[in-house]
Amino acid sequence: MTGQAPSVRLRGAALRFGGRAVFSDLDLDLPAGRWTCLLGESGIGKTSLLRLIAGLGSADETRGHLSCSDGLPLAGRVAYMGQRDLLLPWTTVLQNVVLGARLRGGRAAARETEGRAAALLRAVGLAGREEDLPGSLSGGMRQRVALARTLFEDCPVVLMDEPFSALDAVTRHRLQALASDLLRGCTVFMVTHDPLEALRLADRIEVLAGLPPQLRPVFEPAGQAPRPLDDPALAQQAGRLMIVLGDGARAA
Amino acid sequence: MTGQAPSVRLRGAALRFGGRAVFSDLDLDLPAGRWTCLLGESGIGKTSLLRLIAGLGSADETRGHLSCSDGLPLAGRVAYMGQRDLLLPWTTVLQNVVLGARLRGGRAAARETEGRAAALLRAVGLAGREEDLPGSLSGGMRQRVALARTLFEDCPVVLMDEPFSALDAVTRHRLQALASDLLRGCTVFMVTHDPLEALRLADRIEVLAGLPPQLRPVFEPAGQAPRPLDDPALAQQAGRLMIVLGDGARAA
Amino acid sequence: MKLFRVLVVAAGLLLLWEALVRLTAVPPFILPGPLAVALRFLAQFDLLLHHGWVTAVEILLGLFCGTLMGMASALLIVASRPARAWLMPLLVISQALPVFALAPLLTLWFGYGLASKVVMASLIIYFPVAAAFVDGLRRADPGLIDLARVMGASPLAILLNLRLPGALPALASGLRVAAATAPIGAVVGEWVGSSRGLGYLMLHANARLQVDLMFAALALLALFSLTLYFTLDAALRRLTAWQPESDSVSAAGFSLLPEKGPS
Amino acid sequence: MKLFRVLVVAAGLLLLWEALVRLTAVPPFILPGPLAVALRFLAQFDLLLHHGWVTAVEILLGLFCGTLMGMASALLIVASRPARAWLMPLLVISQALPVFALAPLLTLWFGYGLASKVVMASLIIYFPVAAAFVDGLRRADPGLIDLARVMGASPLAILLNLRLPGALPALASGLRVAAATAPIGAVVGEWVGSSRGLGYLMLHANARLQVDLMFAALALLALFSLTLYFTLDAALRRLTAWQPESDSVSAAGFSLLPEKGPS
Amino acid sequence: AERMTVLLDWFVNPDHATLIVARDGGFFERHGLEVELIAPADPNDPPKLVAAGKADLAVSYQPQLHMQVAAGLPLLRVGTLVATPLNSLVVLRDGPIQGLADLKGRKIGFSIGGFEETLLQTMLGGAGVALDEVELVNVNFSLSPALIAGQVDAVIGAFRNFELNQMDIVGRPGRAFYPEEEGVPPYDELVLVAKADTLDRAKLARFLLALEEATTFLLNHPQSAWALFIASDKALDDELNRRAWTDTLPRFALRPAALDQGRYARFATFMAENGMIGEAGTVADYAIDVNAD
Ligand SMILES: Nc1ncnc2c1ncn2[C@@H]1O[C@H](COP(=O)(O)OP(=O)(O)OP(=O)(O)O)[C@@H](O)[C@H]1O
Ligand SMILES: Nc1ncnc2c1ncn2[C@@H]1O[C@H](COP(=O)(O)OP(=O)(O)OP(=O)(O)O)[C@@H](O)[C@H]1O
Ligand SMILES: [Mg+2]
Ligand SMILES: [Mg+2]
Repeated sequence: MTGQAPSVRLRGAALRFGGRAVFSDLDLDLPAGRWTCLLGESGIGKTSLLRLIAGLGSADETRGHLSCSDGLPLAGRVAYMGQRDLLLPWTTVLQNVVLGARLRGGRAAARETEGRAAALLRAVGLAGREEDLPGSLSGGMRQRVALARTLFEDCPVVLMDEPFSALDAVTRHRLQALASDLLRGCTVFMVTHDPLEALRLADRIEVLAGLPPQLRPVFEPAGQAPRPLDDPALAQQAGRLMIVLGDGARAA
Repeated sequence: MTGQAPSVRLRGAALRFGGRAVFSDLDLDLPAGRWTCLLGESGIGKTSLLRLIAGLGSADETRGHLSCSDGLPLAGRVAYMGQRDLLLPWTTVLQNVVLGARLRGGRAAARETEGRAAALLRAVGLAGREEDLPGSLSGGMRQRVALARTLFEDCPVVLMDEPFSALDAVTRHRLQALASDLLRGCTVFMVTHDPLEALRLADRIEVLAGLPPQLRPVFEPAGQAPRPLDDPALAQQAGRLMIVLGDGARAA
Repeated sequence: MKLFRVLVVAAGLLLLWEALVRLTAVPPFILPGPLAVALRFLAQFDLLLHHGWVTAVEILLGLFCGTLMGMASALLIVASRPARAWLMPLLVISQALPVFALAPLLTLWFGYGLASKVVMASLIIYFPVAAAFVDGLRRADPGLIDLARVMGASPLAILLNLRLPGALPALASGLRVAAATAPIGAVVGEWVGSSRGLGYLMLHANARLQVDLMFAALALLALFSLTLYFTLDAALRRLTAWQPESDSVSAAGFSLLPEKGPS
Repeated sequence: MKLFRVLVVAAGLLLLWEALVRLTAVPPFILPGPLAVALRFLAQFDLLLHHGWVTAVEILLGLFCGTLMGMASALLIVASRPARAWLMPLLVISQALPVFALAPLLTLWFGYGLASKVVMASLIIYFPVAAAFVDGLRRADPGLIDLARVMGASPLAILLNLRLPGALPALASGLRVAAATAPIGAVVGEWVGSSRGLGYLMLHANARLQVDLMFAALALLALFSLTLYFTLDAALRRLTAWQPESDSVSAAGFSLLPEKGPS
Repeated sequence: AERMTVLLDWFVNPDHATLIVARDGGFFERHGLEVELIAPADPNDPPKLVAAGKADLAVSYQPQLHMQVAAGLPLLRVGTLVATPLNSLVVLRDGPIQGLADLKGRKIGFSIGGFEETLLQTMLGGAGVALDEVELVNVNFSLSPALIAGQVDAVIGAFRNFELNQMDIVGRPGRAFYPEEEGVPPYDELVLVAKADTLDRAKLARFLLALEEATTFLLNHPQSAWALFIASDKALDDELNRRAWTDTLPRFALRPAALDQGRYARFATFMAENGMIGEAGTVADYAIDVNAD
């Protein structure tokens, strides 16, 4: 991560598709250099919120105020990993990872970064697959390429939408540690469905729940992420988190 | 489920993409009317194995012997839920659910089953979204439509590839119970990455691991699925399962 | 707004045309100025309408038959690999044969009336439609096809329920080309021999150096093409609305207001 | 195997042709039988080669220029919404104007040499290429575009790195149509004014009632089209190999052997 | 009334005046005929279609007739519309070409009819210019535009009653060189051909009689005939047609059915000598007088 990560502040966010409002008047703070996890029922608007922060609009109406602690605009220093893997089908795994460099600096700039990209691919367990097309990868492999691409971006603010959802428990555990390590100091906002994952990685956990959906800050897990999964405190917190999630579901 | 579910027996299964063999000489038994879960590292060949049983080939070489206990071919009585949701983008959620009826019996046959499809959509929490296009659904909602479509098929043999991966913990818990209920008596083969999910639903758990990948039957969890997640036996088994998975990963 | 834009385009075209005439000093018997053409258009409006009507009927019938034939061939080609191997070369050849070589043959078989023109127009649009549709049908998502196979669908059911809707966007591409090409098909068909229609009028006017009348007819023909194209375009857009499109402009990121003061 | 198929197709076509001639009793001065044409082809091979060479050059140049122009217009249209609003009608009109009406103008500007034929062939293939490419470019996955925007890519970088490769399959569709159409463009160009080329030879033979020579030239032209089409097709298939295609046949499920006895 | 289909050689123009007047003035009707006139776009097609039995009569050109019959088309000339050549070599009057000899090394445009090379060879040969000393360019329909725009120095295939007026109207008058004055035997420009093996002499005789009456009417009442002509198609009423009308009148065959055997034989010999046909043959093979027996 280059430079000091800012905190991000969203006020009065509202989003509407056709006649259906996803949420209205949400406030969110992403503390500088901390990892925030967002949980919530499927379809409640987590992806929409993430996209809104990333500056991506497909909704029919989008409102809100977004600012960074350093007063500069957020655009241009945020990495985004979508819920779909969004790999370019026509180019190799390696080229997919260096896509950002390529888009910003052209072919030459991308070539210089290929070493770093290859190292990242090794780190996510895809050594030897650099020259394969995405079409020949398994679902989890594709997700790992997308993760490598996001880590490659090296941005102070990182938005990730269920980045580990297609991975087996062991690989997931390992890549959580990797991400936690590489994104240390970044302002991270991650959507996840796995309470344990949130408890392992997050400095702060928010739950989007209710009707209309509201953000409820729930936890600020203690200790340094990544936390070990066999920590008894974590198991206990997981129970409490499940109850909050269950309540949210019942309220909706 | 209509009719008596057969057991499925696979012998000497082998699969190769180009120069890369995914696995060779795998033997698998899916006991009649029981739920078998398959775990394994990302990219090891779970999806490939599932597709092989479904009779879907995209590999350059596929070998093996497949038979059912009743001596009849498997084709035509198996439901398949892929790792991608595979919804038709041009038609409504409801029409996606009745796709099987439509493909086999035409428009009229599909219309007759719409009531059952709507009930299934309600059951997976998508009441009111019947007439929406898949493009306007969230990732988890799409997965739920695909699940509804699979349950709608009402087949004696069901193959599912990470059917709950995009769902939040609460919805996942609810839909696991739903599937377990609706698929009672079916021969089910499900790929999952979540050890707890496997322990909750499976009558038998297999792990694909090693190099070359081999199937290792690990568990036959006791009791009737769906098992409660707060069962202490389950937590203990989860620990053991993680160790097996970790071993497998280290071996590869 | 849209109408306004069309008018501006039209005005721009006319200006360009006038400029062309003036700057390149093209003699008027080769390219008359827009004013002369407009005057002729008004003066012989009845005549143009009379011939235009004939051509319009030919265009629409040609478009209809050509599209039907094209779609049928495409379905056949995709439905069976042998059909593809045998039909595709025929299709390509059908596109490559110049009309005038076939003209006597067509007149022999279809007579001097409407039929031979419709056949001509159909032949011309046949290939773009068939080729685009074949491509669309073959580009169906293999995952969907796999799913349908497991569901026990017959190849025909797969064709109708999966490949066909999925190929609509590609077919629409082909149809757009067809819509823009059909008028020239009809005009070339009139070349086969006729005594009515805009093509006839144009050749006739051309042979007599009534170049302004010829360009008036040409303008009417262009108008037909545009109307046909944009009508069909609008209809096709509605049919393929499920297909995500990304304009460089329309799908642009919105920007949230930066927060002003504490809220 | 492939060559074998082509040969069988050719033989089939000839048989069809012969059958047509016999069954419909077309007089030989309207449609000669394949044997007469083949004999003439061999007898006048040098002449055909001489004219065919001219036409081949026109076709290739026309294809090249038309594709270039079509792609450039498409990029422009997609790159900016105003360009789209203004250029699209022009494009449609360009397609709808019959060449013969413009021919005097074109020959005035480009002479009777190579240039005017290349211009005409280009004009004819311009629209299919541009239209298909525009459609392909606009159908880029919005998710990819969004991703690129977040990455801070300029619209140009998005165009070149995302839209363009993604549009290759659609462009390929357009190019296939263009390849099959380009020969007719060149021939029409020759027909409007020339002293060499297959189009000229055909007119000439036609006027002299050397119908078998005309059909020999036609056969050569068809051969050009086929060669061009299938060469381009093969090349394009390689370029768009990443695109999943699903033949009804090739993507068929395999079937595992049922187990025989205990293993 | 008996139906007859007549294919013209080209779009309706004053060359077809006698046919139009015969149709619209009721001359055919009076002889129990209902005649349909159809204009093709390619003058080469009508004879083929008549030979294939798709029409009763076609308007064609005498030089083409010889070639068609030589090529085996079952055709017979049964009547004449225009009894002199119309074809001519045209240059700009104020251009650099004063005589045929000046054409050496120049560009000559032509509209492919199949006969132009022989014409040129004969005409230029008389002026001491060989055919390969000029450059021939096919300009298809654009004979006068190509000449006026200076893209070619001369055009062959221009009709003296037509292209000359056309050029005059746009202010670039031309000068014509007439084939029959430059060594080409005179011939009938426009003839009527019918399918040889299904000839209905009696019907054709009636047709030609009506045509003859129409021709007489045309000569006697040029104004009423013109009114009939332009009434058939509004687009015909323009300056060019008016002028062409006057220039064409004296060239119509007054006796459409009459056949000058010697003249046809002379022309056939000319064609054979120039290699356009194998041998001259006998007149009866390609032309008849339907009234003879
Ligand atoms: N179409 C293909 N072409 C080439 N290789 C392929 C193709 N499909 C799969 N493979 C390879 O086969 C292996 C197994 O893939 P498979 O999809 O079965 O893995 P998986 O166990 O389902 O993984 P995941 O948990 O990530 O979904 C992988 O190495 C993959 O790269
Ligand atoms: N393009 C769209 N058009 C219409 N509605 C949309 C669109 N995209 C999302 N929605 C709606 O917005 C709501 C929120 O969707 P979103 O994708 O943000 O959910 P999510 O919380 O990310 O769910 P999941 O956990 O399933 O991914 C859903 O009800 C969805 O149907
Ligand atoms: Mg989401
Ligand atoms: Mg998988």
